[in-house]
Amino acid sequence: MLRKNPTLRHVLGRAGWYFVTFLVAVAVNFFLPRLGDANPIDAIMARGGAMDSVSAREKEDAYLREFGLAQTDSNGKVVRSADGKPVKTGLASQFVNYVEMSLSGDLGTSILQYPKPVMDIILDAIPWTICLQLPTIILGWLFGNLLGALAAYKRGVFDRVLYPLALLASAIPAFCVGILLVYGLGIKHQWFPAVGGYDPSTTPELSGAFLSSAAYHYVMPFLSIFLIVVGGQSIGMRSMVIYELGTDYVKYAKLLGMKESKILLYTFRNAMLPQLTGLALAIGAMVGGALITEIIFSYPGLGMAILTAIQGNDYPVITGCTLLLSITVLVANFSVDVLLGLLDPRIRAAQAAEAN
Amino acid sequence: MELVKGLFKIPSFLFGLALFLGTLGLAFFGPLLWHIDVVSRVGDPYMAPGAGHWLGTDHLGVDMVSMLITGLRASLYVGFLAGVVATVVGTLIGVYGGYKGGLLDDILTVATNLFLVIPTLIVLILLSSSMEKGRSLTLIALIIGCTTWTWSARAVRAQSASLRARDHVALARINGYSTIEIVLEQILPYLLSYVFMVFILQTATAILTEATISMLGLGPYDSISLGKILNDARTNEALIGGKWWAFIPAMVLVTVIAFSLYVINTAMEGVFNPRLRK
Amino acid sequence: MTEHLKFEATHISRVFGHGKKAVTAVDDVSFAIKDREIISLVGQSGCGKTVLAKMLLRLEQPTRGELLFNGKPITATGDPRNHWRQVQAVFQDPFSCFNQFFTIRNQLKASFRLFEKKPSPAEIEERVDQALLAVNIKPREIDGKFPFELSGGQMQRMLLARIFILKPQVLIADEPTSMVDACSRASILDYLMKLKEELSMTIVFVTHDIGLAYYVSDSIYIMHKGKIVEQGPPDDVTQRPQSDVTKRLLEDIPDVHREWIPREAAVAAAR
Amino acid sequence: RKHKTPGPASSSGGANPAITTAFPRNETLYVGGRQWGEPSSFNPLAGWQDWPVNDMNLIYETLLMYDPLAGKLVPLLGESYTVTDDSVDVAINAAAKWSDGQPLTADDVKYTFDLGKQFKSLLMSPLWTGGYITDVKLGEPRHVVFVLDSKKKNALPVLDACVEIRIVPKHVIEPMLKAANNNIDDFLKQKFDKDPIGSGPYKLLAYSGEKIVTVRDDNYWGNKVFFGGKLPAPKYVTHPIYKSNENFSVGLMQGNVDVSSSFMPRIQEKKVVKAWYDKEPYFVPTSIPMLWPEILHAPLDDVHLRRAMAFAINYKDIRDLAVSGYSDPLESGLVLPTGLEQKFFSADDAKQYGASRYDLDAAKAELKAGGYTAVFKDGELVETHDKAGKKLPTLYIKSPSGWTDWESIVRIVVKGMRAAGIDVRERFIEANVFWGDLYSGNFDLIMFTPTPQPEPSKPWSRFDYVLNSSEWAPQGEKRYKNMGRFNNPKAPGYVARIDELLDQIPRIKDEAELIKAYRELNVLYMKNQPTIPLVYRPNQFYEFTEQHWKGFPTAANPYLPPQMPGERLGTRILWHLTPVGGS
Amino acid sequence: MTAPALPVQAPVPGPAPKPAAGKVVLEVEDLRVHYLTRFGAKIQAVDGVTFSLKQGEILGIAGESGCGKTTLVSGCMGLYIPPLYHTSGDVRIDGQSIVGMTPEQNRKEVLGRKIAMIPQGALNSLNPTRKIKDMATDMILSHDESADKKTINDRLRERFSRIGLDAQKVLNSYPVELPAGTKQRCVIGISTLLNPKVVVADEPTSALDVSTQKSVIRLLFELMNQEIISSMLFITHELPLLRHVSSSIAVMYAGEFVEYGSTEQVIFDGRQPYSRALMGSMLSTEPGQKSRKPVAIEGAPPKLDKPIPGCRFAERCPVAQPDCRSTDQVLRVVGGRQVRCKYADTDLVKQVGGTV
Ligand SMILES: Nc1ncnc2c1ncn2[C@@H]1O[C@H](COP(=O)(O)OP(=O)(O)OP(=O)(O)O)[C@@H](O)[C@H]1O
Ligand SMILES: Nc1ncnc2c1ncn2[C@@H]1O[C@H](COP(=O)(O)OP(=O)(O)OP(=O)(O)O)[C@@H](O)[C@H]1O
Ligand SMILES: [Mg+2]
Ligand SMILES: [Mg+2]
Repeated sequence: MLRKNPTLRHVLGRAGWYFVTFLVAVAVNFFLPRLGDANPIDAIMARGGAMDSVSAREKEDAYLREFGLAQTDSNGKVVRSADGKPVKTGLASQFVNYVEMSLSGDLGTSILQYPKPVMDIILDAIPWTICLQLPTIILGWLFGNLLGALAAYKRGVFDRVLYPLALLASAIPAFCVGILLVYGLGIKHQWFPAVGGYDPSTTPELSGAFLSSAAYHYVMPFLSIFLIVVGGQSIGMRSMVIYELGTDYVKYAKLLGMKESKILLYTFRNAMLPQLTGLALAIGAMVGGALITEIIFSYPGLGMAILTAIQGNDYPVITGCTLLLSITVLVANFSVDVLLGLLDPRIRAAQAAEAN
Repeated sequence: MELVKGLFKIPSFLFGLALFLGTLGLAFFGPLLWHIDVVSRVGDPYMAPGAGHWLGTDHLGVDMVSMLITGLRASLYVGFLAGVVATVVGTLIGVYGGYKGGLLDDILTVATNLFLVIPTLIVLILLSSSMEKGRSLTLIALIIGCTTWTWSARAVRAQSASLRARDHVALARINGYSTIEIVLEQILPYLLSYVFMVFILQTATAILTEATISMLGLGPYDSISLGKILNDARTNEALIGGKWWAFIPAMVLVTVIAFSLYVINTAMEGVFNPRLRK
Repeated sequence: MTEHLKFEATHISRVFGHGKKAVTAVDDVSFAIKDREIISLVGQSGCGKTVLAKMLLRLEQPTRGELLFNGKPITATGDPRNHWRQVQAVFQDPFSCFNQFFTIRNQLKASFRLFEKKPSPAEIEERVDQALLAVNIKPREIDGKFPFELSGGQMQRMLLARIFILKPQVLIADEPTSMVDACSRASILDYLMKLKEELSMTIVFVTHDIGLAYYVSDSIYIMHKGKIVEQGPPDDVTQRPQSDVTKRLLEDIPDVHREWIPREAAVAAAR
Repeated sequence: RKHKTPGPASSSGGANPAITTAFPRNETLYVGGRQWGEPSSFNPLAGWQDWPVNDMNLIYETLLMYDPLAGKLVPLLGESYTVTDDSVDVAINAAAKWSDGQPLTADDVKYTFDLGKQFKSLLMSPLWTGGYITDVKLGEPRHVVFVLDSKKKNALPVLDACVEIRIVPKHVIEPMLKAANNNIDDFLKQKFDKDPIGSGPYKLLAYSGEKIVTVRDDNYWGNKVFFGGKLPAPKYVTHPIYKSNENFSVGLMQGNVDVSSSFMPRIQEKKVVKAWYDKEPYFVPTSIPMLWPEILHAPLDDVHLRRAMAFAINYKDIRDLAVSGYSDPLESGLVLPTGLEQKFFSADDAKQYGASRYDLDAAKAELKAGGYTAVFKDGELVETHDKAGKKLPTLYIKSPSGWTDWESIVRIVVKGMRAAGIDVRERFIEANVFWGDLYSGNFDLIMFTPTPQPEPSKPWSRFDYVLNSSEWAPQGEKRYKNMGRFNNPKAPGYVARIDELLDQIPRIKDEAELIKAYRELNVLYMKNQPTIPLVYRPNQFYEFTEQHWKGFPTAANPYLPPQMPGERLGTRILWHLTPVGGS
Repeated sequence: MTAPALPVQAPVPGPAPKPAAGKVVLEVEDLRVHYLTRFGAKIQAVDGVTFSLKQGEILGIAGESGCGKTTLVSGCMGLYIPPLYHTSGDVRIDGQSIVGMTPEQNRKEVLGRKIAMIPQGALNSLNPTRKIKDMATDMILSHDESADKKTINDRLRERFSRIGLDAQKVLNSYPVELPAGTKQRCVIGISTLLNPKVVVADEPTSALDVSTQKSVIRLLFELMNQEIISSMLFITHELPLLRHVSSSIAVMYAGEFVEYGSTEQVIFDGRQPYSRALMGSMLSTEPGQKSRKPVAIEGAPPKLDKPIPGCRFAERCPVAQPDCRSTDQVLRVVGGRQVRCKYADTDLVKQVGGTV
């Protein structure tokens, strides 16, 4: 069956590569935050308040053992070097342990929010991030493509006004748009709430009060992401459409006397296909963007969870979140890969040739 | 050559260039025209713009114009350094990978995907927070450069692969050129304008990225950059207090640099990329 | 006998890919090319001409069989430049044969890299001039010129000038005329003849136009699906074709003197 | 070898009790500035309690409360107390009961404090491990007796504990601990987030990453005892969780937060936001952020250098710029020149021995006295040489990154010191790294505020925190007091008098003598300059708006101290508030 | 340089002569067309061309690369796609002028219906992401909105079978899936769907090998035989091909016709040095021809961005006279065909090239 179906073969081949990438990503995600020699236990210890050094050490030992961060002797006591520092567990064995646990669906326990499981942290945060980012990115992508295509097709005023605006939009750092919105609409005019995901007088549930307050709080974060996505996407789409408009097949179609609308459809469709990759990338950059939006609007979500975790060297949370991210990005890219293969016969042909 | 001459006939290019040279000029010659002092307190915190201090003061009573010029220099420095690193590394690897194919190419592909998978911003935060010795401007630039080179590499690789099959490459081979010579003499020149555009984009991206991570409070410790100014303004509630001079000018500067670079890039793309010629 | 043979191929094949996907581009081919001979490789698109030519050029390796040059096997190891000093090529697309970023002259001078003993700069200039004159181009005319400032025909002549500089024993010409228009084609053929006569060169001429092959060659090899189906002197092959492939090739080229498309199929045209 | 991190710990399953109540604005008080991250545990024994537990008297209560304005202890669970040379005896209010209706007894109190004896890491354990008490006994009915260590005879830490330690229900905790095999670490994983049993006026209602909601317990025992049956005004006290200071500021300004203890620069510009005073310093300064040099190594072992540093700092700039003027002018020494401590302060001593004033000449003189020379180029400091002519390493001042007021302070400090010729630089580090570095002495200089809480033991406990030389731990090991490791008893130059005074002061009854002892200790401190105080700060910023609730205490109406409603004595504010308007 | 004397041979007649229907379908009158480069330079690629095409006639246009053949036929379509612009002159189809038409009118009434293009490089002329069937359907629907799916399908199937393709398979394929020859046939099929009067074939075979070329030409003939198309403009620089295909030939040089007459006249008895030189470069596999040397024309065609005084070919003409460079040449009738050479009727021209 594989031989007969180059597309399927290609998909499987790609899946293989993505899997390799995933494995490397898991390793990188695991090792990167552990590069520094900060001791994450210090963060928990600091919150425990003052104690004498003997009990401090006992306490520390308990945590070190629990998180598997230090080597222990046969009695289960933490091994310490001459200067009193605990001897760290080899990263390799930590990694093996981590992989085993992850495979069983256990992402460990947060250090900073001890004893909250990492899974709970992620599950609490992710709906907000997804609800804010995904529709915004997709809408922005659609709208941006539409604008870009229009600018390319109409040229003239459209192009001369819209295009520089789009360029400008993509040149403004993401957080600036957010800040300006907060400042202008949130504080100066108070048209929209400046912070939070919903009014504190409501509780997340399926009630009119909550939903309308959530929608009201949604507007500014939405705008801050939307504008930038639209800017970026429309620029890309414009070049693509201009390119398509200059191709031989468009010229031929014109000489055949085909209707403008048909020709436009041709170019839009063909220009849209490569833009799908842009969509995957934007979805991949989702969490990075979330970080900023969430800080500026004090919006709940994963970005903030990651930032807090990073600042607090909360290894399990960092690794858990990045694992999740990696999966999202890979799945997004992989889907686009497959989708493009299905939608674009050129790519399908190339895949078939590659399979040879 | 005709193309380059043509470039200078394109209004948008000239506009972008003028804008960019303007900011560059401000960074270089600003200190000649304005007494730069980012240490001394010259007045009250958040003094509104006025005669002595055209853009007022920051939360520590330091002259904003001095801060902005210093920050602009830092941002440009980060941008260029990161742009150069990302472009040079990315281009060499991209060109070589595209020309040679094979294992190197596969590794490059995985590396590229890897950087897609681990969002740059996160790598940046992770790396910079695990740097014990503190985050200097140079370190941040290097990190940005090192995490974004794959982007250049990917872009260049595709171009390079398409050149591989060209006859002049085959001709160079039977002229006895070595692989390196082929890459440098037969492939790279074709990509130069492209690489230059990549460099411009990388620089703009680096400037934006630096501003972003500084904004998150993860910027350099010991230097003033535009992002740092913005972060200071935010954390010291310039925003809430309506002290527009503490953040609007810095925002404008960041945006103007990035915007001018984008404009230059698109104008160049229109000229050098035959696909987009009208 | 071998000293009279430039190339000698015994049952060489070139296969791309593996297993079921394998494409046999050159399929069990044997031939012997004599010194100072012009042979033509003729066949339809995709029949394996270029792959065979590349094997002679040492840019591809046969998967099976043995290929001798001057009695010695061409192998993948060792300094290929020795081979390229003796076997050189001109390619199909003159526009893509030159690097757009260097002057033609400098690119011609680059050929001297292959020389074991590099001549002095003055001598290099001198020899470039001579080579240009040999293809009837006034040296001063192309001074400081870049490839895109010349026409396709001129550029193809530059490639031939390069051969005049290198003076190899063998020239592989892979469809050197298919991208240029009819007028330029004539001059290129002229210079190929001249190369053969002045430098007593062996030439392998690749084309899909048997008419061209007829003009230039001492011997024609007809290729089909990776195999050599017929070979012989031009007059034999064109006047008394043996294989169906050859007959078709002959029939298919339009010739002013021969009926081409049967009358009944043709539309009458007004005069 | 495998390490298994525990899975979900809470046996109570889902984290969010589903409630479909909306919270009417006129029944809800929004407090802020006490919770920054996702709440993780409401366990009253844990060291990382979240908002309604930590420092709060909303759910769990302390024995006593401290009124920092009057310097008096105020009853809560403890009806009264007596301090003798040997003991502290606290009588428990007979009406006190748990929210499940069980009476709160002396047994609960003893149980609570005994936990600290058994488990060395709990908040009450320093009483035991510090050797201040030897036993907690049940005395007369409803009385608990803390037996003081016979040598130290120091009741101050016990009184502090009475206002710090929240009493837990024995009948709830004991079986749970048993179930956890008496393993405190396993026990501490219990979140106590479902109808926890406490004695306080509010109950935990719901929480999420965005807010924590408590609801009034109408059966609270104290309503009758302290307020004649009156209920606290807000039905709900809610803490929205924002991600940064300025979000709380916006919340305050826009009326989404009623009272907050987050840092808000330039409060005078925010018209609706009020503080304790209506002019500078706005807040009541009770703590002293300071720079801690690491004393063990050259060059910071040299008092000349430390004093030069102190002289080189522009304290006025710090006050004006970094802390928005929320501070009285800094005086030398560890005694606050205002409020209750004023009586121990001597302006003459400060003038004579102190170095906490901006005086570049004095700084240079000290440097000269220490044999240091500074190398300047183009007006910029290049490096500093010691008396042997060797280049000193650059000294770094560590401070948590993102703590903006501290960042500003450090910047001003660095600026001044470099101008004086001392080669220092700022180094902002991640907060978690900060704690580790602080306690294990891994720094050149570090920013830190010792014991900021208002407590009956002040200023003794501040001196003790800064100068304590017992429980000596070498650099690299954690030490929770005197992190700069000053006055090592085993090292040359040990000033035994400091430790003597620290030991004696808690026992001194006579005020004149006490003043004398404090002055002597303070002079010793100033002479040795083991730390460098920078500015006075309020323990907490008490900011409120009266857009939705009114009746907050202020300097003009100081019926309660400036503390957050729900926190310590500030809890009582809740009974005095009235909603604005009627809706 | 003189051409070697050639053995005179009786010319083999071309396709069977059929009485011309006589009715003129396409008239081009003094057409001038130019390009505007991005940097503002004006390139007069077609400079005053006049000819007419009768029903049943195939006019071959020959000339070196860059002499303006493609530009001329593009100009004949009446649709000017930038950077191509109409300078002056007229194009009439069935007596109706099309250059002044609005693009929409031109599209509706002329393009594809009356005149259709078979473009140079058919490889890129088909929309890569659309099946052949869909593109052909679009073509029909563009001109006849009322057509229903089924009729269109039947028509396509019928027409594609008629041009010798496996209609079922080809129609359902994407362009990339088809070999070059088939694609060229598809283009021909689509272009002629509406039975246009004039077909403009721009080097339809130069990218194909000889065998495929022959089958494509055969197809075009069949279309004419079946009266699907009635007349054709056929561009190539392969003279032997023109000898078999066209009934008359125009030789173009530097944007002008230099000789315009019947195939026999131009090929065997050229009167203009350039067209003679062109013929001199032809090859033949006829016995004995091997010893004959094809003759090349030295030099390159002139650039067209500036007006060229005098005879445009004088620069390269082996028999150029001093006055050739100064006097502008006009087309005049010499020996029954139009020639643009002052010495057309002298023996001077006979020294050039030569007939085969
Ligand atoms: N690198 C390669 N990988 C896989 N297949 C190849 C490769 N090179 C050539 N082929 C295959 O080998 C066969 C012969 O190709 P070759 O290029 O020799 O044909 P050709 O006769 O030169 O055709 P043309 O006239 O079109 O140049 C073709 O089917 C081609 O697809
Ligand atoms: N898009 C364009 N912009 C500017 N000049 C052009 C453009 N296309 C063609 N030209 C110029 O117009 C002239 C005629 O070109 P045209 O394509 O009509 O020649 P042609 O006879 O069809 O050549 P070929 O045999 O190579 O197809 C040439 O000099 C060419 O350089
Ligand atoms: Mg080939
Ligand atoms: Mg053409």
